[in-house]
Amino acid sequence: MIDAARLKAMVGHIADTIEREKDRLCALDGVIGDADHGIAMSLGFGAARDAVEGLDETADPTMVLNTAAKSFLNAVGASSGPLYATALMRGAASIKGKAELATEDVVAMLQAMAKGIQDRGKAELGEKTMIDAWLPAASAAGEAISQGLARALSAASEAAHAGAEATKNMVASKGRAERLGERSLGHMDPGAASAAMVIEAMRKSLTD
Amino acid sequence: MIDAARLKAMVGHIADTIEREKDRLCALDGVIGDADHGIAMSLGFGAARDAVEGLDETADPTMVLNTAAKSFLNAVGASSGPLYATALMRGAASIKGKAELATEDVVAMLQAMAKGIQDRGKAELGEKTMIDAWLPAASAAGEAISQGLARALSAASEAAHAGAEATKNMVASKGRAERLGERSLGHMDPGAASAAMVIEAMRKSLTD
Amino acid sequence: MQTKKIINDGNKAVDEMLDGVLAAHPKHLKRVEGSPRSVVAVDGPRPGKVGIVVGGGSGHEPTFLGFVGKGLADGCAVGNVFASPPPDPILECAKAVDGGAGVLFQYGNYAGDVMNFDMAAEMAAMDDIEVRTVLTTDDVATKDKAKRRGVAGNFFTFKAGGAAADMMKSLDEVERIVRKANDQTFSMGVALAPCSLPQTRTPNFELGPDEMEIGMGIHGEPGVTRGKLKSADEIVDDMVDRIFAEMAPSRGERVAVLVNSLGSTPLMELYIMNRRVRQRLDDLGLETHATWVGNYCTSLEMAGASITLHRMDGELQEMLDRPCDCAMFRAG
Amino acid sequence: MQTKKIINDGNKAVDEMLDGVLAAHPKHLKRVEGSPRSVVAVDGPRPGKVGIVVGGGSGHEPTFLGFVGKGLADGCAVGNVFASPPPDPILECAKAVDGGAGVLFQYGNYAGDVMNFDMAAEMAAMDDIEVRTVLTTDDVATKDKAKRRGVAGNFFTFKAGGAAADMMKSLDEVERIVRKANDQTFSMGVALAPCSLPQTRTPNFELGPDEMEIGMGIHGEPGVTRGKLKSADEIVDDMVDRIFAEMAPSRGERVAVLVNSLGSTPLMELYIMNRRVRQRLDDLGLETHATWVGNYCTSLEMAGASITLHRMDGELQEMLDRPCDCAMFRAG
Ligand SMILES: Nc1ncnc2c1ncn2[C@@H]1O[C@H](COP(=O)(O)OP(=O)(O)O)[C@@H](O)[C@H]1O
Ligand SMILES: Nc1ncnc2c1ncn2[C@@H]1O[C@H](COP(=O)(O)OP(=O)(O)O)[C@@H](O)[C@H]1O
Ligand SMILES: [Mg+2]
Ligand SMILES: [Mg+2]
Ligand SMILES: [Mg+2]
Ligand SMILES: [Mg+2]
Repeated sequence: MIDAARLKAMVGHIADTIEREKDRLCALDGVIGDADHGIAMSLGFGAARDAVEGLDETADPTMVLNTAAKSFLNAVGASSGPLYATALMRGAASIKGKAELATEDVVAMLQAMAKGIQDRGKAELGEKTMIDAWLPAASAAGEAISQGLARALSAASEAAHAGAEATKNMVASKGRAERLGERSLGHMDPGAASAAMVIEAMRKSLTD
Repeated sequence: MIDAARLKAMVGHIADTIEREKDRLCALDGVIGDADHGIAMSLGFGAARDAVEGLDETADPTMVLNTAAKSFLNAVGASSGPLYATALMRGAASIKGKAELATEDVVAMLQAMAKGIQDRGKAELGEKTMIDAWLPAASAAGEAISQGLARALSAASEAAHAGAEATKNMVASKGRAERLGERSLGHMDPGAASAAMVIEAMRKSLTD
Repeated sequence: MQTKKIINDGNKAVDEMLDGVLAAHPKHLKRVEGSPRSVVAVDGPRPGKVGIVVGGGSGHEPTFLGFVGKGLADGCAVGNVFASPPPDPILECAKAVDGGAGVLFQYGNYAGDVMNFDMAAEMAAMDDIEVRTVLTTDDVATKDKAKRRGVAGNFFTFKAGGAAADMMKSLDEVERIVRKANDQTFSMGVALAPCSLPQTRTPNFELGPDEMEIGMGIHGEPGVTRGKLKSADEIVDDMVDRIFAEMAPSRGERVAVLVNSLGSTPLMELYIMNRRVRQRLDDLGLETHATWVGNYCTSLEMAGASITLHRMDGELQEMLDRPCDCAMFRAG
Repeated sequence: MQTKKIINDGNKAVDEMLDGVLAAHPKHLKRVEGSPRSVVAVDGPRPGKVGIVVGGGSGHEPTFLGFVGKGLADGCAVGNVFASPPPDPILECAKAVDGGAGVLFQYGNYAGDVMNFDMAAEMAAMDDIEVRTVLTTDDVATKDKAKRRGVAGNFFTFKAGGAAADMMKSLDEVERIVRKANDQTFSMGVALAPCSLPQTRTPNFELGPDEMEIGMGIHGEPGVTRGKLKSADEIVDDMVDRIFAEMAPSRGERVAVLVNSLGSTPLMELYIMNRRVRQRLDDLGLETHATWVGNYCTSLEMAGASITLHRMDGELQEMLDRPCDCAMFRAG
C-alpha cells in the first residue's frame, strides 16, 4: 500500500542514494559542465527528506511531494532545482486527493514528473539531458502498467539506465554542455545519470 | 699586467660565472629569503659587463669599476645593488689615477671593496651575510700579499669559500633572513655564496 | 589530497561569506529581512526608479554582489557556488527594489539561471511587479550570439542598466539600453589551472602542467582549443583575434576594456596582457576610452584571465561614465 | 616543469607590466620623463604640499603603484620583482613631487629598500630637497617592533601620510602622523601555496599538500609556525590572537580592518575570514570603523591571506576617512 508514509520513505531513499553517488555525479559534471551536479542533487533531496520528515500524520501524498518540491527548489536553485521542483509539483498534482496510490497512480505520477521536467526545461529527446532518462522511463512504465507496479517500475528503471547510457553518444544541445558541441561526445550527461539513480531508488523504495 | 682591459674582462668573467650559478643562488635564497639573489646578481653583473664593454680605449681602471658600479646599481636595486655598487665604487677610488695595477693595488682594491660593503650594510662578521665571505677574503689577501698576486688571490678565494661555508652555522641577524632566528641555521647565506663565486672569478681572471 | 581553502564547512561557505560581506559593507549592502540570500543596496532603490536585480551562482566575486550600490544594481540574489539562486530570493529582491516603475532582471545566460529567474518573474507578475529580463551573452567562445554564456561582460551590461535606471529612465528605455550594451560586449577567456568547489575540494577539470585552454567558461566548462601555454602576447593575440572576428570593429570607434582575472592570475600578468590589448586596439585605430584591470568576474581560485571589449556610442559612453558607488566597485 | 604564467620574457615582466599600467590609468598616473621606473600622480603633487614617495619591489600589486593618486602617494619608484628600486628612480620621484615643503619616503622595512632609499635621500639632500623617512613595520611575526617587516599595513600608513600631506600639513606633522599610524598597525599573514618569480618560474618555497605556514612574509620568507591546514575560524583565531598579543586592544577602541589576499586566495575565502575577524572584534567590544577585503598587498600568485588591524584615535580616523582617488583604489 503506497501512502504518504511510503512517499516520505521514498524521498529519503532517493536522498540516501544520491548522497552515496554524489562524488561520481560531480565528476561527470566536471567533464562537460561545472562539477556541481552531485552537490545540487544531494542538497536538494537532502532538504526534501528533512522537510517531509517534518510533516505530521495529516499530510497526504500530494502534500509530501509539494513539500519536497519547495524545499528542493529553495535549497538548490541551479538547473536541477526548477526541473526537480516542477517534476515533484506535477507529480503531486497528478495524485491530488488520493490517500493511497494504485499502480496506475504511481505510473501517472512518474509520467507527470517527466512531463514537468520537459515543460520546464523545453528539452527534447536526444539533447543529452535528464530528459533522455526520464522520458523513456515514463513510456516504459506506461507500457508495462498491466504487469503490475513492480514490473512497471523495473521497466522504467531499466529504460532510464539505458537512456542515461545513450547520452554518451549524444551531442549536447541544452544546458551548460550545449556550447561544447562535438566535445560533449563520449561523456554521460550527469543529469541523466542522476535521473536513473532517482528512478531506481523510487522503484526500490516503492516495491521492495 | 693588469690594466683597464683586464678589469673589463674580469667583470665579464664574473658575469659569466654568476650566470651559470644563478639557479643555485636563487634556490639558496628561496630557503631563507625571497629566491631572487641569483637574478639580482646576474642582472647586476650582466649590466656591468655590457656597460664596461661599451667603454672606449681611454677608460682607465677607475672608470671601468665606476661604470660597473653605476650600471649594477641601476639594473638591480635590492640589497645586492647598493652593496656591490658601493664595493665597486670604493674599489675604483682605491686605484684612482693608476693605469696599471700592481699586486698591492689589486689587494688594496679587494680590501676597499670589502670595506665598502661593510660601510654600506653595517654588518659585522658572524651575522650571516656576504660580509662573512668578503672580510676573511680581504684579510687573507693582505696576509699573503708578499707571496705575489696569484697566491694572494688564491688565499682570498679560499677564505671566501670557507667563510661562505661557515655561514651555515650562523643565525642571521642582518638582511631578509634576520627574522628567522634559529630557523636560518643549517643554510648557507646566498650573498656569501655568491661572494665566494665573485672572488674566485676575480682570481681566475686576474691571474690565469 | 583535497585542494587547500580557507573555509570552515564547505556547505556553509556561501552563507559565511555573506556574513563577512555584510559585516564589511554596512554602508552599501543590507539583507532583505527574512530572506538571507537577498541583498539590496542601502542607497539606490527609490520611488519611480526602475529596479535592477542581478544575481547568479556564488564563486565569481565581486560579481554579482560587489556591483550592488547606488548607480548600479539595486539588488542581488545569491546562489550556491556555481548554481543559480532559486526563485524565492530573486522574488524578494524584486519586491524590495521595486519603485513602481518595474524591475529589470540582468544575469548571465545559463540554463539554470534562466529557469529560476523566469519562475521568479512569473511570481513577481502575480504581485503586480512588471519584470523584464536581459541576459548577458558576451562569451564569443560560442558562435551564436543568442546562445553565448554571460561572463565578465556583465560588468558593462550591469553598468549600463544601473546608470540608465539611476537616470530615472523608463523600463522600456533601460531595457533598450541594456540590450544595446549587451550587443556591443565581447569576451574571451583563457584558463591555466582549475578551481575546486568548497564541497568537493577536487580540481573541477584537468589541464596538463604545460597546457592552457582558450575559451573555457567561468565554471570550468570546456572551451574552444587546448594547447601548450604560449607567451602573453600570443595568448592575447589569439583572444583578441577571436573577439575582433565577432565584433568587426572599425577605425575610430570607441571601446572600453576589461582585463579580468579568473581568480589567481595576479595583476602583474593582467597588466602585461593589457599592454598587448592596447597595442592591438591602437593598431586598428580604435580609441580606448577606459580600462579596468583586476578581479571582476572570477571563478573561485581558477588561474587564467578574460578580455572583454565594449564598443560604445555616445549613449553607452554616458552610461559607462556615470558615477556609481558599490560595495566592491566605484567609478565616475 | 615551469610554473604557469601569462608573461613574455621574465626579465621584461616589470617593464611590460608598467606599460600596461600606464595604458590603463592615464588619468591617474604618468611616468617621469627619462625615468621609466618612476611613476607620479597626474593630480596630486602641488606647491607647498609635502610630497609622498612610496616604492619597493614589484610583485605586490596593487601595492605600491596602485596607491598613487590624489590624497595618497604622489610618486612611486618601481623595483624589479621582490627587489627594492635603485636610488635613481627614487630620486627622480622625489624631484618630481617636491613642492618645496619636503618629501616623505614611505616603504616597508627591508634591508634592500632601506639601503636604496637612504642613498636616494642623500642624493636628494644634495639637490636641497628635505627628505624624511618612515618605514612601515607592521608584521607581528617579528617580536621587536622596530625590526618588523612591512606588509599589508602599508595600506594604512600610506593612507595616513597621503591624507596628512593632502591637508597641507607640514613635513614634521606628516611624519608624526605616519609614525603614529605605523605604531597602530598590526598584521599577520598565512601562506597556503608558494609563488614563483617570472625569471625562475620555480616555486619559491615548499609547503606540503596539506600544510600552511603562519607568519610567512610577502616574499615567501619563512614564518613563525608551520602545520596542517586548519579551518578558517581556527586560522583567523590564531592570527588574531597574535595580533591582539602585540596590540593589546581595550574595549571601546576603534579599529579599521584589512583582510588581504596574497594573490590567489579568492574573495569568498577572505570574506569567510572577515566574518570571523568581526566576531573576534565584537567579542572584545572593539568598534569596527571600516573594513577592506580584497587584493591589496599580494605576493604574485601566492595562496594565503593576511589580516591587518589599525587602531585609530580621532586624528588617524580623519586621515583614513579623507577621500583619495588612485589608480587602483578609491576611498572617502
Ligand atoms: N533545459 C533542460 N532540460 C532538461 N534538463 C536539463 C536542462 N538543462 C540542464 N539540464 C540537466 O541539468 C543537468 C545539470 O544540472 P546541475 O549541474 O545541477 O545544474 P547546472 O548546470 O546549473 O550546474 C544536466 O546534466 C542536464 O541533465
Ligand atoms: N646589511 C647587509 N650587509 C651585508 N650583506 C647583506 C646585508 N643585507 C643583506 N645582505 C646580503 O644580501 C643577500 C641577499 O641579496 P638579494 O637577494 O640580492 O637581496 P634581497 O634580500 O633584497 O632580495 C643576503 O644573502 C646577504 O648576504
Ligand atoms: Mg552543474
Ligand atoms: Mg633575495
Ligand atoms: Mg552549477
Ligand atoms: Mg629581493
